[in-house]
Amino acid sequence: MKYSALSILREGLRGHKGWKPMWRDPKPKSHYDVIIIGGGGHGLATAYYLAKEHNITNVAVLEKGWIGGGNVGRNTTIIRSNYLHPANTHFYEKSMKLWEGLERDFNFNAMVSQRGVINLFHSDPQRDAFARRGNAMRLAGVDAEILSPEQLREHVPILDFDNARFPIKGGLLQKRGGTVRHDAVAWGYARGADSRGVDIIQNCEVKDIIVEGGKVVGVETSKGQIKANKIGMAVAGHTSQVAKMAGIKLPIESHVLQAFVSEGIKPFLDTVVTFGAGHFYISQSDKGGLVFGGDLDGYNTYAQRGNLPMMEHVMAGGMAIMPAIGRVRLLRHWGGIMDMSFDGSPFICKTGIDHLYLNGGWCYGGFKATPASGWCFAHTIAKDQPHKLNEKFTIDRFREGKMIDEKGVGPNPWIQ
Amino acid sequence: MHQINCPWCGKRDEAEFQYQGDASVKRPEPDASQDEFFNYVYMRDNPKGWHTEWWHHIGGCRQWIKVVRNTITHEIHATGGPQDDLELPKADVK
Amino acid sequence: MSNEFRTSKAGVRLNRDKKIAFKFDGNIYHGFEGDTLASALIANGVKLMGRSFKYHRPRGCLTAGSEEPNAIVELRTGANREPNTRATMIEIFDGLEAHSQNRFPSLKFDIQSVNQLLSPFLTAGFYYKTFMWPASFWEPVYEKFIRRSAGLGKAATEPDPDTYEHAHLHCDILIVGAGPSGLAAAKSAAGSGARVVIAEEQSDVGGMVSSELDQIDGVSAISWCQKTLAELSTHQNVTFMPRTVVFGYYDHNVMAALERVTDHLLEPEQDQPRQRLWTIRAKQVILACGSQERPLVFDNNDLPGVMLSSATRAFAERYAALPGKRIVISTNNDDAYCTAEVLKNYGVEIIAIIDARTNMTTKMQRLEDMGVRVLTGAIPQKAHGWQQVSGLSVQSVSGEFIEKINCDCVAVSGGFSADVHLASQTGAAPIWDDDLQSFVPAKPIRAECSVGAGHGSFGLADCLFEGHQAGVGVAELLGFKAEETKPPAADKVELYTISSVWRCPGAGKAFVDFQNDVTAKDIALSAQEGFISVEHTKRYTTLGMATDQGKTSNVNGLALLAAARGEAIEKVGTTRFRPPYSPVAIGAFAGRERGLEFQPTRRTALHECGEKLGAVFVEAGQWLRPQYYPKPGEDIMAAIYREAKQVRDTAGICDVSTLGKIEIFGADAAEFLNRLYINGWKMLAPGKARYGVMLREDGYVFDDGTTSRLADDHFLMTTTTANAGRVLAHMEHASQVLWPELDIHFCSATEQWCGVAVAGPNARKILAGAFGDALDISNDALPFMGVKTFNWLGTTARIFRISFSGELAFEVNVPWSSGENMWNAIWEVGQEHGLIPYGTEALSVLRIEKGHVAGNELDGRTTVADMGLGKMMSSKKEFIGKALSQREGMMSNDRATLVGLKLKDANERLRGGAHLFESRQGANSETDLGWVTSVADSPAINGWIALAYVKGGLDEHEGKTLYAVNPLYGEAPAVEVCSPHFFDAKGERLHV
Amino acid sequence: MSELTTSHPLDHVTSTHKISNDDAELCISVRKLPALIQLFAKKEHEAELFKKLNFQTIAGKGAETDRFTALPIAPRQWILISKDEKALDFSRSIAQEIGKHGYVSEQSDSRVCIRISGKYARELLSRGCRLDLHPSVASPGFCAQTPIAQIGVLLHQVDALPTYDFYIYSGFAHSFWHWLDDTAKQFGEN
Ligand SMILES: Cc1cc2nc3c(=O)[nH]c(=O)nc-3n(C[C@H](O)[C@H](O)[C@H](O)COP(=O)(O)OP(=O)(O)OC[C@H]3O[C@@H](n4cnc5c(N)ncnc54)[C@H](O)[C@@H]3O)c2cc1C
Ligand SMILES: NC(=O)c1ccc[n+]([C@@H]2O[C@H](COP(=O)([O-])OP(=O)(O)OC[C@H]3O[C@@H](n4cnc5c(N)ncnc54)[C@H](O)[C@@H]3O)[C@@H](O)[C@H]2O)c1
Ligand SMILES: Cc1cc2nc3c(=O)[nH]c(=O)nc-3n(C[C@H](O)[C@H](O)[C@H](O)COP(=O)(O)O)c2cc1C
Ligand SMILES: [Zn+2]
Repeated sequence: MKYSALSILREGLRGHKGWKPMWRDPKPKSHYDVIIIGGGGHGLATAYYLAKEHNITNVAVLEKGWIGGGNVGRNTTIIRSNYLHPANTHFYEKSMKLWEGLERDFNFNAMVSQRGVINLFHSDPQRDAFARRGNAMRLAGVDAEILSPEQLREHVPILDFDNARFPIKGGLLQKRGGTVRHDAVAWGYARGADSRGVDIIQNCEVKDIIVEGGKVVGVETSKGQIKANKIGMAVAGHTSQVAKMAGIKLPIESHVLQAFVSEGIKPFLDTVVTFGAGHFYISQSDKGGLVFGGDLDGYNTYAQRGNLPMMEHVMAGGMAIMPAIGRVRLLRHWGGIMDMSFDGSPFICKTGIDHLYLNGGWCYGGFKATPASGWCFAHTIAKDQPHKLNEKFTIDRFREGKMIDEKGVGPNPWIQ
Repeated sequence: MHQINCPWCGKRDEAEFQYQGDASVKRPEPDASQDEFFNYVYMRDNPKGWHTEWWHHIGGCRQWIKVVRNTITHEIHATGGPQDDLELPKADVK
Repeated sequence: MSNEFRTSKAGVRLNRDKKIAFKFDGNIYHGFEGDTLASALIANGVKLMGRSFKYHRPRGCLTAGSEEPNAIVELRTGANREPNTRATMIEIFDGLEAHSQNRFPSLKFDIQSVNQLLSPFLTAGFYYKTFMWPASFWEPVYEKFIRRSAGLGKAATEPDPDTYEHAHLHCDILIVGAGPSGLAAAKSAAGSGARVVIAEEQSDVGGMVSSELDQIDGVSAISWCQKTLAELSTHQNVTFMPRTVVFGYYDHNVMAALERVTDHLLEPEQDQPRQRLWTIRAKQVILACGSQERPLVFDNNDLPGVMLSSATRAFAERYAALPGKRIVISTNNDDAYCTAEVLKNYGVEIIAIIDARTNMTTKMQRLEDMGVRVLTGAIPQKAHGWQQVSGLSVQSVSGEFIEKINCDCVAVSGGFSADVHLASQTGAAPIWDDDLQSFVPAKPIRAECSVGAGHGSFGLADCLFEGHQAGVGVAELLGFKAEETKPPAADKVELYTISSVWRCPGAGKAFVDFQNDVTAKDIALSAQEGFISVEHTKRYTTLGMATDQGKTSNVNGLALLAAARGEAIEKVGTTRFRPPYSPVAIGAFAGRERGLEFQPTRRTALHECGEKLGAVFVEAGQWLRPQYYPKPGEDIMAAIYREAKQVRDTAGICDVSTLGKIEIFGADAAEFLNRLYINGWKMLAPGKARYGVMLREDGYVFDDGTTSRLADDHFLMTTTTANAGRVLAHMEHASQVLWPELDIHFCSATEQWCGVAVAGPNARKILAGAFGDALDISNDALPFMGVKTFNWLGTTARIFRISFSGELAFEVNVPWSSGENMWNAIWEVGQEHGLIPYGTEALSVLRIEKGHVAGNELDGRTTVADMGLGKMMSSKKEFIGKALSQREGMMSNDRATLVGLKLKDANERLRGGAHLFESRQGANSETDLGWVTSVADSPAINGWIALAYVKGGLDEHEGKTLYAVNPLYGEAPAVEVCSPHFFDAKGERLHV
Repeated sequence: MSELTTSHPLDHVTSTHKISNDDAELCISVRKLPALIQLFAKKEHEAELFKKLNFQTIAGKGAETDRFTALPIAPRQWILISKDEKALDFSRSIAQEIGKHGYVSEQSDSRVCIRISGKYARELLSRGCRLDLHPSVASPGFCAQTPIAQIGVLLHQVDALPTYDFYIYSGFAHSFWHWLDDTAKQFGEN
């Protein structure tokens, strides 16, 4: 059912009796052309682009719980393409372009809000490092600006310029960066995929991957065996677990990242601010909650909850740059399981097992990647070879010494 | 918040420690192949369940502590010094 | 309107001797000490206290506690303004000012309440289906509109002026809640000697007990509670924490609690924090959190004056505030009869009790005998009134209209939900109890247990018994022996029966989640649209996502979802419980770590010396270092230029105390260094220093510095300021984990020593003068890279002939306490020799002129070869990082390597972060050759120079012109590629 | 300059910080240390070293001799605070006495010592110290390293009043003092 001003008017007047489910609740077939494991943003986007771009519609998305219940439904919703390494810059810029046309593409309003993303810096060397990044962006055709302290003051008056332990010396701004309503991304892709014939199967946990003669042929699930010609894994925090089912070991660790939301307040902050030196970033949701976060708790875990030390640290970071938030109350905090790769960059690649494909290693940056990740992964699966945009996101890059390390902290996933 | 029993200092808050990753991998002999070093530095089981790992007690005695901890429940089964061989609990909880 | 609704009876929390004046929306009211804002307003006859989020519907109090969804206000003003503060939790004080929120221009006349007219279209999820056309409207029009309607209250925009602090607590038993259950537990555990803490969110004990009706051990229940508290306070091992909410259950039985230390005062008492965040490590936890009453879901159930039955009673008993004078009570369980009895005692007219149950219970009978009209099998149909309730239409359970009753208050009870919040935060999903019509805690998976109403035991007798047993049991579990005491006894045992009606039939707006305006219809619609998981329903409708987190609404919502799905409630389950139990101010989490105290500051021994000379300080990690020493009227660039120049002309002194220093001992110390550094250490003679580079295990450069051999088995390592801690940890790993067999011992010596660098042609003269006969530092006695230990005025001092600046230079270390003394000694002599102090900026200029790498060049992605130091790497020995440094991608020829750059046109500007290209045209990611890392306005070279990494390095580009393209600044100056050793490449100045 | 004038990281603060008029309630003071060293025992030489220096410790408990206070900080590592021997003499003579059994790092200036004592000391410390200092857990002699206000301290309980000595790296002394001063105000005027 198409959403339009008219359909809303019509339904409003007849008590909304006519709205149909956004996606069906089908029983799994015994065989599909493609199975995508994981009904998060990436899995659903992959199914959507398989159908839309490659006309492959005999597709199932298998989700162990409810779609969107993983990281896509619990992230801090920031989108940006302000990366340093060209491999990342081009990929994330593709994503940004897709975001920009998304709502009309899938007829669902995900509230893409290009309110700008600012990274603060506090010293000359930091400014130079950000300038290097900003210039890399500009040279890749991406927008970036450097803000002086005066410009920043005008842009974000709520910052504390005068009493900060690490005085603010300016910021790198990407105006086209911003936020997107996270749940809507999952729902929009699901609805779009479903309407093109994709089966979205919830409460269907993949328990094993069946490989015969070096080629993947199907999966065992909580709803029985399902065969497929090709299988893509897009399970984020559970990447190691699912890959292990096919005997694959990866340079990935699972870690928890916490997120926080305050009580709703009237408009307070109309951009995204990242305070890297204090491990804090913040934006305001359309409901009015301040949505913020910081670093990983820093220990391997599959529990979607974190602990007090990081909470205190994150909020101290917030108070350090925005002391006006002191009396705003924390409403809720939660965690999500990050598939931390050993260089902070993702995998979208073939696996060494024929027709089994890997999408993972997203760390805490995979939400913004959702459209491009789905788009590239669909391409990789459909063509059995990567697109130029994702050709560097291989597993072998580590063996070859071609890491794509944005932070430069080396093989320590808990600080990547 | 994890309470980690440092063999030297006793039970301490997680906040006193710096996590240092998987302790089940062993550094290869110096003359080992690049591949062995590659596995040591990059390849991880990343288990769901019991995990042997390093916690460096930087806020206390500065010893590297080995900890057997569950990555689902965060329960700690055992802690020991760097040279201790800690066993995983028999029945792996799921 | 003064206290018209105040009864002269009761009010256990009031101090009637102390009258308090306060302001709400600019009007002045009076209340008593002990009142909450809500109770005081109610006593003044004020019912309208807020507006809802989406439809801006008028709202009054629904509850009397922290679960309040409606009566939330902006408390205080200016920098102290606290949005979304629950009127039911604010203890009034003289001078209190509060404002209603989410309304314009006033609470009574709110323009946005027209949203209600649009409500047929503003259903759950309408955002997602709309605002898409035309595309060009999204950002400038729709998005702006959506974002403007965000939120309820306005936050302050100035820094929070109050103080917060953290505190730590350890106990054997933490009891959460000081209602009868918690107090009974505390009482029985107290005698055992266990360390007991009892935390209560409210200002006082008692929870839900009624002072009017319940009796415990022969006295009124509330006096028993007060008496018990008094008794407990005589025990050294018991701590009672009022106004303290335990809000989070974290791993390993660590609980977080917030104490509202001075929120009930106009201003914090001197030097008291506003709030204190407690981290409580409890061996065992007893959860005695009580229960929450649920509203009934019927049309217009959100009108001010419709209030939970237990809340009407609480307002009356605790605060002597009467929510109405003519009340209708609507219930489906027995508890509301207690309300009826209490209110009746205070002279409230109980017009009728309408009860969904069809069978007469003894309680009903009792009330009927007292002359109250009881209608069984009846439920509300619709509340009437404008901005406050004036009547209630009643229908039969099957939906036939019965009658309309006029009233000024409707007390509703849809039954009780055990407060399973904290128990469920542990991850143990609560279980549906069909008899109770409530979720109850699952079997504990932590060292905790639930008692009383929070455990699903709704009778007072059971609460007391369970509390008592838990106190004894838990103490014994911990090895304490509790005294033998009888459990406190209630005067009567009561059964709880309930018959739920989840949606009282009606076609209008029946609210489930009041604050977020989620109606019964929204829930049905979301199920219809395929959002059948309860978590989907929550996210699509926003049920339970407001500031009250659905405390009063979730169970009703689940039940409606279950009905829509045609399934039992237990199949639907709850959404996930997350901390905090009640919202907590962000400032409290930060504690004292804010402003300049965000992180500790490290100062060197020479901090005051720098200050005296007018240094401008800069952060270097946690350290503060002099950045430059401006002369009057001099700007930063000029100061740096002057300092750098004068060092090369005469001499300069620089505080280098922040460099990491690690003292290493042991027979295997040299072997250890051999394994840490890429170069060899075994042949280094005592009395000599050497530059070393360390790699990470992945083969990239980790840190560099000079290390000196002081004796065969004694070294002093220096690290960069930034990496001192990481290098120490790295060495601890190597010695404790990798090679425990080596005989090595080391510790940080950073703060033991104060260090200065004295550099420049006059350096030797100055130091010779300063240290006099104590020291021979002639080139023969102390050649380049030589080290000497000497005695200076009775202390040990060390001098190192090393140089970062490329000048004749020495670093001198003396113990911290002699630092100022040393500085002064050198300064005094230096005056005749043109000595100036220089800061980190000039230091940087000097090292760039010499091509020495520093932080900007070592960004964690650099190989030794990239830095041009490939030859240093020993092939004869093994060291950390060697194996992986040989990977293909790290050895390849197209890596960017270190070069120098000279700006060609002095009128242009060269900046760090520019990228390098062969041509100004066609600059893009593909043609990118590298980037500029550090720049300097060099006095020695007389122009701008830079270090940079360029693909192909010097081999390909030396002497060529490149362009430093900097789109951020709109610049692209031409630069000439040269050796990074700009100045004195042969190092002649070092060896004089 | 022929005369040694020394400075101390906390020179700028008053040497005693009385929170109340009654020392028994809360008293904070800076203790100037005669000498402090870090002592290492070689593996398997611990017993010899104990014998040579005539002391013995177990983890978490300091030892007192006539000559020094010994605080164990890690396996085979101690901080020794001399009672009156001065810096150089103390480290030299201890090094000589232990011979080949261990090593000595002279650290007299690396740390400052702040003494906190009185009835409110525990409560004051609870505002930053994560450890349980209740008398049933920590008695005189108790020693531990732990961060307070993000600053690593070595803590030693001196007596049951209680009195505690805190050893803090000199660079942090200023910040630590600042935190202490701020936090202590709630316990009364100074
Ligand atoms: C707190 C937090 C903040 C973040 N902030 C941002 C941000 O601001 N910007 C940004 O770009 N990124 C952010 N991220 C990262 C981003 O959310 C993730 O990288 C991204 O969502 C991951 O891709 P996904 O959506 O496909 O993952 P998910 O939504 O996690 O999808 C994976 C799905 O696989 C399912 N699954 C797992 N195992 C199986 C199995 N065996 N069988 C079937 N199904 C299975 C899971 O149930 C899950 O639904 C954040 C993440 C978190 C947790
Ligand atoms: N008859 C009925 O229908 C019915 C139903 C439910 C309860 N009750 C009555 O309620 C009472 C139950 O006694 P109880 O002691 O179990 O509960 P209670 O509700 O009397 O007391 C619970 C206390 O815990 C506090 N609390 C809750 N969560 C907290 C937290 N996180 N941190 C700090 N404090 C917190 C509350 O403020 C409250 O004071 C009995 O009198 C019982 O008869 C009656
Ligand atoms: C951007 C964003 C905004 C949120 N806003 C709210 C909110 O206003 N109220 C709320 O209760 N939860 C809010 N949440 C948190 C969710 O309720 C939920 O905790 C989160 O999605 C994780 O799911 P879980 O807690 O069920 O594991 C928000 C989450 C995100 C990602
Ligand atoms: Zn320890």
